Amino acid sequence: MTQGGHHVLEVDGVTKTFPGVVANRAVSFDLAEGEVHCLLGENGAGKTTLMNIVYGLYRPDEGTIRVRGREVEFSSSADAIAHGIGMVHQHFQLVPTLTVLENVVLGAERVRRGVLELGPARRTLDELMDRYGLPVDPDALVGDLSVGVRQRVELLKALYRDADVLILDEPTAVLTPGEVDEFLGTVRELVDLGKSVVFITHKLREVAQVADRITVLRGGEVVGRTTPAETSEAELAALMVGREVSFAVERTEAHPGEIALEVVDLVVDDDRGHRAVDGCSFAVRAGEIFGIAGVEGNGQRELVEAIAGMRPVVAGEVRVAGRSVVGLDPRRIADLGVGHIPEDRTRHGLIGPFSVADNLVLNRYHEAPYARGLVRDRSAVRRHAEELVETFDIRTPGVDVPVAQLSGGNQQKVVVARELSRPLAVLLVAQPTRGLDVGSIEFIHRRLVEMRDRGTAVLLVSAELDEVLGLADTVGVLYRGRIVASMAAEEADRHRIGLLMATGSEAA
Amino acid sequence: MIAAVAPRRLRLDRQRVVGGFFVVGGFLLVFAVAPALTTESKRFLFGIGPDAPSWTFVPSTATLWIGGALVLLGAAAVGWRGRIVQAGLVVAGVLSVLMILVAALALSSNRSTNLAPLFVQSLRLGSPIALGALAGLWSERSGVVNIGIEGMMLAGAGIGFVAYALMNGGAGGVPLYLAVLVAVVAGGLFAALHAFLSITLRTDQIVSGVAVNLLAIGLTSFLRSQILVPLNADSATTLPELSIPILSDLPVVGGVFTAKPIFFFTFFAFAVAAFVLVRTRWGLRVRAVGENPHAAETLGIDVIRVRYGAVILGGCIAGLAGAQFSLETVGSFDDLMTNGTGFIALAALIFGKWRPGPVLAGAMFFGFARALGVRIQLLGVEIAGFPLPSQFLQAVPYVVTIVVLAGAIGRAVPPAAIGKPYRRSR
Amino acid sequence: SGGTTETTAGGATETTAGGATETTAGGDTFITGKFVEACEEAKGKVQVPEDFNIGLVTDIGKINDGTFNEGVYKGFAAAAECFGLESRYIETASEADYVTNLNSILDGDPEVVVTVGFLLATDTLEFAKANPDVTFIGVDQFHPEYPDNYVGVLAADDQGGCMVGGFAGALTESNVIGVVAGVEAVPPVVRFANAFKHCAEQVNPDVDVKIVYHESFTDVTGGAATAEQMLGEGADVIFGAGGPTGSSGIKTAAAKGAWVIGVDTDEYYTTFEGGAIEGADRLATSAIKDVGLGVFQQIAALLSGEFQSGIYTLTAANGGMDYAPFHEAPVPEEAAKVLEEYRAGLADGSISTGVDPITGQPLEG
Amino acid sequence: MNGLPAALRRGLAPVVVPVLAVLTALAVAAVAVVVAGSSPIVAYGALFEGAFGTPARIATTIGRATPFIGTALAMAFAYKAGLFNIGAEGQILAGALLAAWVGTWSFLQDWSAWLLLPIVLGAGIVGGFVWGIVPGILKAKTGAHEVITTIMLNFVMTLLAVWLVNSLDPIILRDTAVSVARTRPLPDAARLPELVAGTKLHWGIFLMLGLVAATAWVLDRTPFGFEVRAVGTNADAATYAGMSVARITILVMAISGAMAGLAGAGHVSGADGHLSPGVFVNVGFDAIAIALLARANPYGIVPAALLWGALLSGAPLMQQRAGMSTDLVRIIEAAILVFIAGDVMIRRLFRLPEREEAPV
Ligand SMILES: Nc1ncnc2c1ncn2[C@@H]1O[C@H](COP(=O)(O)OP(=O)(O)OP(=O)(O)O)[C@@H](O)[C@H]1O
Ligand SMILES: Nc1ncnc2c1ncn2[C@@H]1O[C@H](COP(=O)(O)OP(=O)(O)OP(=O)(O)O)[C@@H](O)[C@H]1O
Ligand SMILES: [Mg+2]
Ligand SMILES: [Mg+2]
Repeated sequence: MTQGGHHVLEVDGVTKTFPGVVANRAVSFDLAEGEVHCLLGENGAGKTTLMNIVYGLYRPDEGTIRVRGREVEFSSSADAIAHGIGMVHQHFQLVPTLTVLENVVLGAERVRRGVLELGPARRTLDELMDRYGLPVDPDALVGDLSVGVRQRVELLKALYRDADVLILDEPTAVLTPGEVDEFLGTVRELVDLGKSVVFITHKLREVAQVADRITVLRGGEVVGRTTPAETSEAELAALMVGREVSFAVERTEAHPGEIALEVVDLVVDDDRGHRAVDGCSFAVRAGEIFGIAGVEGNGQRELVEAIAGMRPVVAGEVRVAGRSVVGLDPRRIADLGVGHIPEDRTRHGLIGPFSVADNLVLNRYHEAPYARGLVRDRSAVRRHAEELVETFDIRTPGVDVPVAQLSGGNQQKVVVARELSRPLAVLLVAQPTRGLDVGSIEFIHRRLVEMRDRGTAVLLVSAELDEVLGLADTVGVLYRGRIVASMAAEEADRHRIGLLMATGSEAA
Repeated sequence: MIAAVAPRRLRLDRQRVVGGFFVVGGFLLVFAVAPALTTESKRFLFGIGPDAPSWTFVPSTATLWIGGALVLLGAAAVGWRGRIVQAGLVVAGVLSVLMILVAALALSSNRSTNLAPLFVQSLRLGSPIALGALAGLWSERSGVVNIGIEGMMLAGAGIGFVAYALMNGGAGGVPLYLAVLVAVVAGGLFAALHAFLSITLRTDQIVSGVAVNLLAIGLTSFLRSQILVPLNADSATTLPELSIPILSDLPVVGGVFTAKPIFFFTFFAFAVAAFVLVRTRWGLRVRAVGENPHAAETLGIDVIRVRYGAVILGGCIAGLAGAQFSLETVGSFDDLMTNGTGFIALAALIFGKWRPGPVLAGAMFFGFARALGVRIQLLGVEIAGFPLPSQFLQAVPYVVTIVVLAGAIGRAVPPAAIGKPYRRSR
Repeated sequence: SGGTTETTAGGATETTAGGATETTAGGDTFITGKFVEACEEAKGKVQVPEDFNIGLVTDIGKINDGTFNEGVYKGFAAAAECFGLESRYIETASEADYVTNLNSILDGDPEVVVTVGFLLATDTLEFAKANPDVTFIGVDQFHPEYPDNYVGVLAADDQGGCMVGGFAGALTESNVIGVVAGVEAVPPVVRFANAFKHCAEQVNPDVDVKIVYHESFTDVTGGAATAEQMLGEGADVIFGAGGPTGSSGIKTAAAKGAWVIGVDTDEYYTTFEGGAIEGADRLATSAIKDVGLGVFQQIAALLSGEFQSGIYTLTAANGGMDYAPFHEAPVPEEAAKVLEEYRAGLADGSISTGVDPITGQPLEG
Repeated sequence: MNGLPAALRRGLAPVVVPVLAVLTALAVAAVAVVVAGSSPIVAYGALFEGAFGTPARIATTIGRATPFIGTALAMAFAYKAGLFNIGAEGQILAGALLAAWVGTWSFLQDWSAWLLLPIVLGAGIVGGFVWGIVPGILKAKTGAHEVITTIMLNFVMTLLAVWLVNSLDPIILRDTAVSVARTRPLPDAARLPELVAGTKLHWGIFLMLGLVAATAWVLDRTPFGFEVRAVGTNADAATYAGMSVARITILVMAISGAMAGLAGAGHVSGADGHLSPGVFVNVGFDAIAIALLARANPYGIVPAALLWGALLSGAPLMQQRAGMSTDLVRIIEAAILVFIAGDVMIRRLFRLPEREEAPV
């Protein structure tokens, strides 16, 4: 391991196209031994694609890859693993029904005549957990673990395979600020122990903390190579999006009115029957944005779904304008003026093969003017769609194309347009900008503030703490299914909220 | 903490419904059925001969007891929850089965009936169902729906027998075992077609299964008329019966241990499957690709190969199940001779929630339901002077399936990736 | 015409291009067993007109399904061979196709159409009325009245069942007898089973006859398991009356040492492969019903001008219902005597089968 | 094909691909014909002539296809909602049984056709509806998988029908005037008129075509159809949008059953005038194959059902002429299904453009 100064990984002129998109165009990139190289870029810039190529999941259309100076051609990730490359994927690649140990050994099993030898594997795993400070219960089912712990499992998987090139694709996206610091510490430690790390993120703060070198991608091309010392956050941001970016959301002071949404001692179970929301209480006033901060997996999804009527309420009360909505179905709740931008747009918010126009009336297809008696008025639906495409600047070839053909940001705009195009008393918004680029984020943020200003009570749930802090008038912290603290936005600072998110209390 | 949450209203969950069912049934037994049954004593035998163990009872009295027990156990399930209550429901289920036997004997002119063969034959009838279900288990745990089990079984039965007839005209010996091997391969080939269509071409897996079924029906009857009929292959020597020493001499259960090889193999195959699934590399990979193929791919696992392997292994097992019809049981092949066993196997698979132990139990339960229907016919049960129509008794396994599927089993969660064509990232 | 069969002088059958009749391989002949004699006898009397051709429509199933259709087909094919007739057949796949198949068979301008099975009864009747020039032979088809060109060939299955039933009553020592029966919805099965039971009880009042019907004629695992349950209840004689289901039952029971009785054909040659199969010595006899012979005789009668419309029943009296030889089975003399007594009694009408000859339901009293 | 503009080729593909699949299937099955020692030309010629050779034969083919249209439509409609209704066989029988029974109620016998026909057909709808709603309710309320419950209900209905029609003690539905086990004949006023005398082609074909058009219209043009498709494509999004997946599941299964039931009643009233319990054997599986062949498109079902009807009604002549039994038809059917299902093969073989994902 003494190739000092040598590049452990070199990517040279890689191009990769998908139908309709050039994800990588003549990208060159290298990783020196013992460094952390940050790969930066906005959504869709091609970061993941590039790393998937390095990891053998995709085959490049053009270009070469060298590992420790030797040109390689991977036909599957097994080859990459064999060359000492490990990858922690942006979306966890874990099998929820298997145990931690099984997930870790999967694909790299030690066997005697085909029979698993889990004993030695367990010892190796224990050792790794000790060495890198990544404690996990090896026999727990992964499906039962919190997101932060799953992140650890992902890392352990790579380490178990003796990877000395580690690709970490947005590993911090789901962590609390405290966890992020800890994780970045772990990364430095890995480097000290001789590993080389590609670190993908859009969070500029992290870049400054860990990077030795930085490469910025935009639209599939390398637009900059630099080091933290030579640059600033603002410069990096401009490089990423190709223009100046304002980080703050412009907004005026809120004028809260009556309580529009009230949640009292709510109890809700998750899909597997475990308690997810456990005695949650809060109230949102008309004309304010109530932001819920919290680490993913603390009941956010169940909370929103229960309010929207998509999930049974085990106990407690939900009132909209003073009226209980417990036990009502989603349509009745929507009829009371509750809009809902769901967390997972492809699963809940849209029907992929249906047209843009149909998706824009997904919850009002049965009402006039979209239906007259027994018959749908498709021209009314189209007119409505054309209007919204115009006002919400949805980039689509037409209102009749399947919504699945739109880009992620534009799909999200379809959902937003649909929900915001009618008068609402309450708007439930979950992760509204996940996976979107800066331009779309700005647009959606502006729309949410507009709704607030028109007197809608907005409940905003987001894993992006910056988003919550930037938009909310009141911030609540959700921890293990209950609001452990709520405060006016002015009183909320990152450190305090981070502590609450991680521990549920301010006493560290 | 759970108890502290006062329910809004008494929720009619599954446990309460089932419990209520037992309460009502129990009362009916006590007040309506028991008085109508004979007070003449009857006897359950467990074996043939005078020294076979037996149980003598008076049907009306036995019914009173069973009915009372059902009321108590059912009421407990309505009022309380917890493990003991659930165990009580299982006991109630067993008592209901006992009640059916008591009533059947009471309504028959027979004084006694021998229950030992009832249980032995339940296993016999359950065995092909179990093998079929195991075929489905492998395929579906790897994420490929398999509605073509029936066709793969039929292919095994037909092609295996054709091979046997061609080799030495059905006179037993080594060719018989070779023919079983051919049946296994035939099942595997049909499974390979299913795999090719559904994995490689990413056809809807149900469509592909239907195609496999149709093809097996057409091809086997074609082969029969082209080959078996000209050969005059009516009947052949079947696989020999084996006795497991000592065990087969046991009272009551001894009968189970004298049987034919594929029957024995069924249990062995399940034990192996349970082991392989949990304890081997391949089993781990099958489980992984059935739940999250993409994750498996990122670890360098060839998802497509694992799925092919699992589907084809399943097909081989289905082929063996087919051989159980043609080469083990009867020594001939007739069109459509698997008679829908593959579909019942599918039900058993869902029944057992895709886990080897429960799947085996489920298959045997179907076997029991069929054997029970036969037993009731055997006893010549009459209700109010009318014999029970044979069609009713033949429907017993199907009705039982529906009731159990809807009532006792609950929502079975299949492997997460099942039915979804997998596209390798490229 | 493409696809017909002509008989050459030697009696061997050749198939012309696209041949319709699949004769058995290697120039096998259909004129075996009883047909040899029947053919000899008939040949002298008949005169075969030019272009005489005959057709057959099966019930659901094939001409070689090993049961009913096959039995009829053999007689039909033997007649074609014996008299040098052109023959064609159509195998029915679904009840929905009966009419189509009858239309298609008439397409070949046949002089005689044989239809198999009670399900075709009404359609055959209609076609007979509509086609007075064609003679229809309907196997197992009963009507109160027949047109002049239609004969229903019935089998007194009840007599066959009764014959071997009485025999079984004499054969049993445990006084428990099992009937592994086919599908209850098919009348011949019921006729066999119920008459079997009635006559067994006549011979042996203490006997308990257990009848179990099945969902299909090819439920071989079911048939075997049923037979074993019967043995477990003490049965020592098993009568298999239901195609492969029944055969599977008797094969299993015979291997376990019980007496077994076959049905339709002499199962010594089919199920027990002429003694090659374990338990062949336990096959006491089979209740033979020779529908094929009936069909042969009707065709012969037509050619010799002796045809009579109406009902022609295969009975013990005309040899259409009979029992098979014992072959290897050491049948007790006593029982053998009862069997012959019953055959003779049924033949001369002194013994009643105790069931309705059409529906097979037990007669009152 | 390669000369055509890409757009046209893509537009034609839905028609061209099935046609090519059928032709390829026939070519593959020709191997079996040769193996059996016969000539594919003679065999297929006879098959074609048997299906379409004379007006009466064409009528028979259409008549044979008539119940397939209803049952395949039932299957396809459920498929649109993401449900796999394997129960058409039980449902058609349930409908036929109820129609055959109601039609023979003595007090109805003198009623006019205007009243009686709707009653009999309505009875068929009710019968199928009931046999369809049961698995729907089970699925929606208990999660019991509809594939299993419908298969089981097929077995149960088959046995029930056999018992009801066969039973002599007691006599339930059996017509004792004939030796065949079947229900008593319907009065003339309860009969759908024949279209071509002596064939089984009757007015029911228009009923079925109407049903096809109605189904297509409902799916395409009504809020309910929108809901059905939404539930079938993305049940989570449908729930989110305020649709009740449980309600739609139940309703769709019931309507699906009713369609099959109507087909059954139509057959009883039009083709036979009575019910023989074995008449619909295999219809269920044929329906699945036909619906899949048509990619669950209601209009596509008509040609697919006609193809099936043609294969089955041409088979007898093929057997007469070429000695090929209906096994061959089954093999052809399976091959068609394989090539339709795996249409990637056909597209590669004939260099057609690849299909975009998600056929339904
Ligand atoms: N499998 C695929 N098929 C088609 N297009 C793809 C595929 N994967 C990625 N793309 C497209 O390629 C481009 C680059 O995507 P990539 O996932 O590499 O971006 P990224 O930089 O990782 O973005 P993010 O920050 O959102 O993770 C995007 O336009 C994306 O939609
Ligand atoms: N998995 C995929 N398969 C096929 N096409 C894809 C896939 N992912 C993305 N695309 C296509 O790639 C294009 C870009 O998609 P992507 O979601 O990355 O957009 P984007 O650049 O992030 O834009 P936006 O800012 O609107 O999210 C879209 O036209 C989309 O149709
Ligand atoms: Mg990415
Ligand atoms: Mg994007």
